[in-house]
Amino acid sequence: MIAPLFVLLALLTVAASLVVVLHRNPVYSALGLVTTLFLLAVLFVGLDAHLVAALQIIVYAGAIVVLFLFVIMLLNLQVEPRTLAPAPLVVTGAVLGGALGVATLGVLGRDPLPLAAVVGPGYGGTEPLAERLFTAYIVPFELTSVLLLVAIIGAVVLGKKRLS
Amino acid sequence: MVTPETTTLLRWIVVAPALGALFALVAGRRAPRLVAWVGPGVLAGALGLSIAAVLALARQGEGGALLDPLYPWIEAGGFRADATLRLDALSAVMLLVVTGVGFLIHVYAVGYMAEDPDIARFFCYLNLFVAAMLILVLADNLLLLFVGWEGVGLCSYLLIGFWYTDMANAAAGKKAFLVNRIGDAGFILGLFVLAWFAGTLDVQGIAAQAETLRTAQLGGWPVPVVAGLLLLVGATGKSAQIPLYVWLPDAMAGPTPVSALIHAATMVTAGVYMIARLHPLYALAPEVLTVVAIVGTVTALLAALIGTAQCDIKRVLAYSTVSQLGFMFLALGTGMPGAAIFHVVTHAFFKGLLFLGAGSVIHGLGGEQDMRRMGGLRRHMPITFWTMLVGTLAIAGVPPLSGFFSKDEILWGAFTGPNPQPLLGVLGYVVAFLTAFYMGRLLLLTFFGAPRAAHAVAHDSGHGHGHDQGTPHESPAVMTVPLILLALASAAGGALPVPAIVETVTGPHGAHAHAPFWALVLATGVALAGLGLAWLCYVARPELPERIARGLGGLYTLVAEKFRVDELYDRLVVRPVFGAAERLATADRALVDGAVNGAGALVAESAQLGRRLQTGNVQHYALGVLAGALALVLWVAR
Amino acid sequence: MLTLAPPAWYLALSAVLFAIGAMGVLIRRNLIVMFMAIELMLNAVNLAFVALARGMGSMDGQVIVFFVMAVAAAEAAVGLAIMLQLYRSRATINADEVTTLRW
Amino acid sequence: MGVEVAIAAAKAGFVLFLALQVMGLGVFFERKVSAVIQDRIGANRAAIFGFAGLGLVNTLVADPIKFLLKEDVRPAGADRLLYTLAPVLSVLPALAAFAVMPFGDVLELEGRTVNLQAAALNVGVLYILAMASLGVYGVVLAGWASNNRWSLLGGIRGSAQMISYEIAMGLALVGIVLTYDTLDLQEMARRQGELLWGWLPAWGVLYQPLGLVIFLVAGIAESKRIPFDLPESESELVSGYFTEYSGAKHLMFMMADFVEVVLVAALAATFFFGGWQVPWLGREGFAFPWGQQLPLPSLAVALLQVTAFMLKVIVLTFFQIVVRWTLPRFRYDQLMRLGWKGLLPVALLNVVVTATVVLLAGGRA
Repeated sequence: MIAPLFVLLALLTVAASLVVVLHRNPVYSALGLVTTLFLLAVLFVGLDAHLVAALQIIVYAGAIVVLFLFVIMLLNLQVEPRTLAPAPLVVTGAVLGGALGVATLGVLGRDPLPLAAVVGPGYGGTEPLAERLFTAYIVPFELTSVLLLVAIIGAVVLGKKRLS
Repeated sequence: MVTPETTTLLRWIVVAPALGALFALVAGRRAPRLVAWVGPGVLAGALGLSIAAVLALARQGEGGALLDPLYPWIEAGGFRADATLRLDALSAVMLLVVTGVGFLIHVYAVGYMAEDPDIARFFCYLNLFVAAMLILVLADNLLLLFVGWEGVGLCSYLLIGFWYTDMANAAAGKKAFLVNRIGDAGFILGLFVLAWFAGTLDVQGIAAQAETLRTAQLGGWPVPVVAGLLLLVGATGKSAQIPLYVWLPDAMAGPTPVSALIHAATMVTAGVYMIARLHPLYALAPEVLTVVAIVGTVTALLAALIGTAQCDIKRVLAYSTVSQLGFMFLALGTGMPGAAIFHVVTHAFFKGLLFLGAGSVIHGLGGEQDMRRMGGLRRHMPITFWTMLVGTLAIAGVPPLSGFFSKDEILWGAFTGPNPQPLLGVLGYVVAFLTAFYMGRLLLLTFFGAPRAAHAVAHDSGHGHGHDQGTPHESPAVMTVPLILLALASAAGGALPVPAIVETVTGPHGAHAHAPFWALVLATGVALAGLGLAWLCYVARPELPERIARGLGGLYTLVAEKFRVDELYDRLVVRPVFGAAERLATADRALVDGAVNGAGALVAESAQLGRRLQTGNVQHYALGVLAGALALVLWVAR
Repeated sequence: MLTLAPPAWYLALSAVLFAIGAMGVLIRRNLIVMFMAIELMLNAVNLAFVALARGMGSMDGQVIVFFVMAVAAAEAAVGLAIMLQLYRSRATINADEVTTLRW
Repeated sequence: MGVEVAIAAAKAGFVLFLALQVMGLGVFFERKVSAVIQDRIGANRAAIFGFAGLGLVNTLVADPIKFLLKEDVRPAGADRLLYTLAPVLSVLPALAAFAVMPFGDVLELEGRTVNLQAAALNVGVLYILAMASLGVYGVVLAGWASNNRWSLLGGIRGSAQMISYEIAMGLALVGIVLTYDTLDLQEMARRQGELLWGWLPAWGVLYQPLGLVIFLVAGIAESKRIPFDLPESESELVSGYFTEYSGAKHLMFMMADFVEVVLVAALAATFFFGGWQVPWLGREGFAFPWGQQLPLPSLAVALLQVTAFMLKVIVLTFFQIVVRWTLPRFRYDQLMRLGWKGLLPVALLNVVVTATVVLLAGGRA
């Protein structure tokens, strides 16, 4: 039993992601990306992942894609005269990409997936996620902070007007 | 045997000078004057701690020891070496000499180096040296001893080349380091042999394994012989014996306090100390002891001969040091470590004194070192003269000064010791005569006769002594007070019961029976004869040396040119090594480099094919990634 | 509650999105758009993680998503800075015009 | 079912009504307060029947009508779709944020217990932040779609500014979240009804004074008003990102502007001033610390709470307008420095100190 809502959301998501990939104007690509991310957040809510949904919007839509837009506007990119890569690459890429999708779908169809019909109260909230994050995943968590620090430094250095 | 007492006192004796070195390293550039206080200050601290430790040791009675276990150092299989400091009667004697004489020389150095801009660096090295020397002396096992051994070698290198802007000084430092390396190689091999057969490098442990070692064989040779000879190689390097003595005379390039402290009083006695400490091992191999005695005697004779024909005041003292070290080896070789250490102590007093006196003379003359341009300094530098006179009489062996007792102990021991060598004993008397002669020559040329120095003083040829004055002048109190104190020690040091103390540790007991009266008279006579000959040659009939030299002809030249040992080594060792290295280098370029370059070229050539895959377009790479991902999915789907 | 669909359908959507992202990386010239396609792929993976986490009743998948977001943020910051510099020095951000890094 | 839908719709409608009314009041304040500050009468021709106070009504009604009747000009070369979408994207997230705003405790009516909050969300604080972060799109897209370089510059400035201050705002909220141990706004408002030492309501401002300052500064910066109105500073960029807008679209930008002011006021009230709390008023009525009881029916309690909430929001809106007419505009570098080198470190410090205190005070570890 698949709710029609899911079908609608899925179709919208695919459409938005196609905008990302195919639109000639980078700004529209970015907007397509935001839409995709927003719809994914809605799907996350459907999967009881409230916190991740909120973070998805705050981090992805609110920061990362804004950065994309910011850079696109800073470089003043317009509609591109030549959007696509050379034809052979496009054909190979499309064929291989499509094949990947089909193959993955085929693999998915083979094995029954786990399905916990009922999850405990509070699932997807802040507390259980934080509990995993600060116990089992504490080392990756700390390493992530290092990664972010390095990224900040790298971005600051690269963002300077002149690289010497 | 008294059970060793555990303490934490000993580590601070080592730490104090190390902290001084650290301070000089960190703060020296900014506060050089403070360093001049801290440098000797930490030595005073170490001396005080040493006295406290020795008093604690004395309370234990005969055969006692203090142990300071720092931490377990190496534990590999059955082998174990701990960083443990140990104080027993033998190391106590050395400890007091190192800290006591070291302290006086540090004080002296404050005056001597006062105007050197690099005084902080100097005290850093000097303190570091003392720390390393204390590790060497206090080490409980040979491996830790080796740490100190290498440490003092490093500091010696640094200090010989202290005025490194002069290429000759730097070369002298390098020579000292390289020659010592040869000895160290022997030492390490000796350690390997001992570790293999005794299973321990602990000094007490080795003594306890004596029975096992006695029967052990290595390549058909008894292990004690092999180990003893290898360790002897190390000792000849550090203590400047044939064939590795050549570095010591050159080491006089360093500042005079360095010569006094390192190259006369302490470091060069490390070899003597080491052999004395391992006397239980050497006692197992009398043949090695004989070798030790022969090496010592020949060195003593050779160095004394060279010493008679040198003109540089410090060089004479350097050869004298080599010669006296030969005496100590003779004592070791005749099975009398007590006598050897006794001579180490008295030698530290009078040779330290003589070097500091020579430094005072050099200082007073604005850097002049050539005795031919000295003379008549008696009136200008009375304190230096009188103290050096004491030192000269002491080294010559005139009773009742200290040298007389220690030298007598050795000479008589050569005939009556546990491993008697009468022939070498006779040679020893010859050396004693020569010693008296060249020391007398040094004293007379420097302080008597007409001043030949006036013209030499005006221009300063020295090492940054900026204050050249018209006339020679006495040194400041900071330099003369250590001289006086050392002179007192040189005069009275003979009364110390060092042999008896040392033999409680090393054995054999009772080997230091005093010589009969006629032997004492003979020794005194030899010393006085030497001095008298010097008086005859350099005061009464100054033209005599010229005639003798001319009469001897080539022989004299040979002696003056130090038997051309350096040239011999150059011909026998250095050049063949260089030649072989040249040939090997050619082979290296052709074969090894050729193989490496060939492999590289091969890879580069074959890479020409593969590099077409690298287009620089990131999308082509992404295509590869995608293809790989697809392959993976298909493999899973299989 | 899982009111919308079983996890398998989410996974299918995830696979489709991933394939679209992968195609986007290959068929576009513009590096920034390629970058966005990469973000799309990351998000497709995130969806799979969340769906599987829900299916297994475990929070671990969501924790991974958290890390993916952090990495994506770092990647975006550095990557966009690189593109700014690239545009400053080359006046282009087309993938086929930036091919000096070879041989 | 029908009743519940009706209740939900009523709550949503009420929240929107509340937001828009206070917004209108804000427009009036903007006119009158600025006049008072600048020592003039202000809007004196808008009197109705000679009574200047009725200018309020006049303004509320006349302004929208004026905007709606104006010609809607679209500049040549503008992006048709995005030019239209931008004002909507600007006002929508701000209004959507009100969905989780609690405006009262519970209303017991004919056996039903109605939670006075349009949407009860257990991650309400994050929802607020998410909506705030979406607000930036309106600015960026308006700037880009106008095909005007001043607009573009305004859009770029706006995006950088909003991202920068969002961080400080989020961190300020972390402090308050740590204090009350919840992300649910209704729960947070309830916690603030507890009494310290038996008489002092435990409002957020008592625990987090620094957080309040940071939140207000960052909030004003988020709503792009003076002294942080760099994206639309008329002396440099004409009108910044909405230079090209006119008519109804311009009205939407104006609305977004004031709705954001009200939103910041409502959030500040909820986080730091007890939300709908009236001191010593519980569900059963007043319980004064000196022991007196004054029972009230649920409806009266709810009305009192809603009124208190509105009063707090109005006061805080008023405060923001006073700030807007008092301070001069920052330079752009000063703005960035304040955000990154001023607010951010202080906010981080606030978080660390708060976390330490909460831990030491035996909060849940």
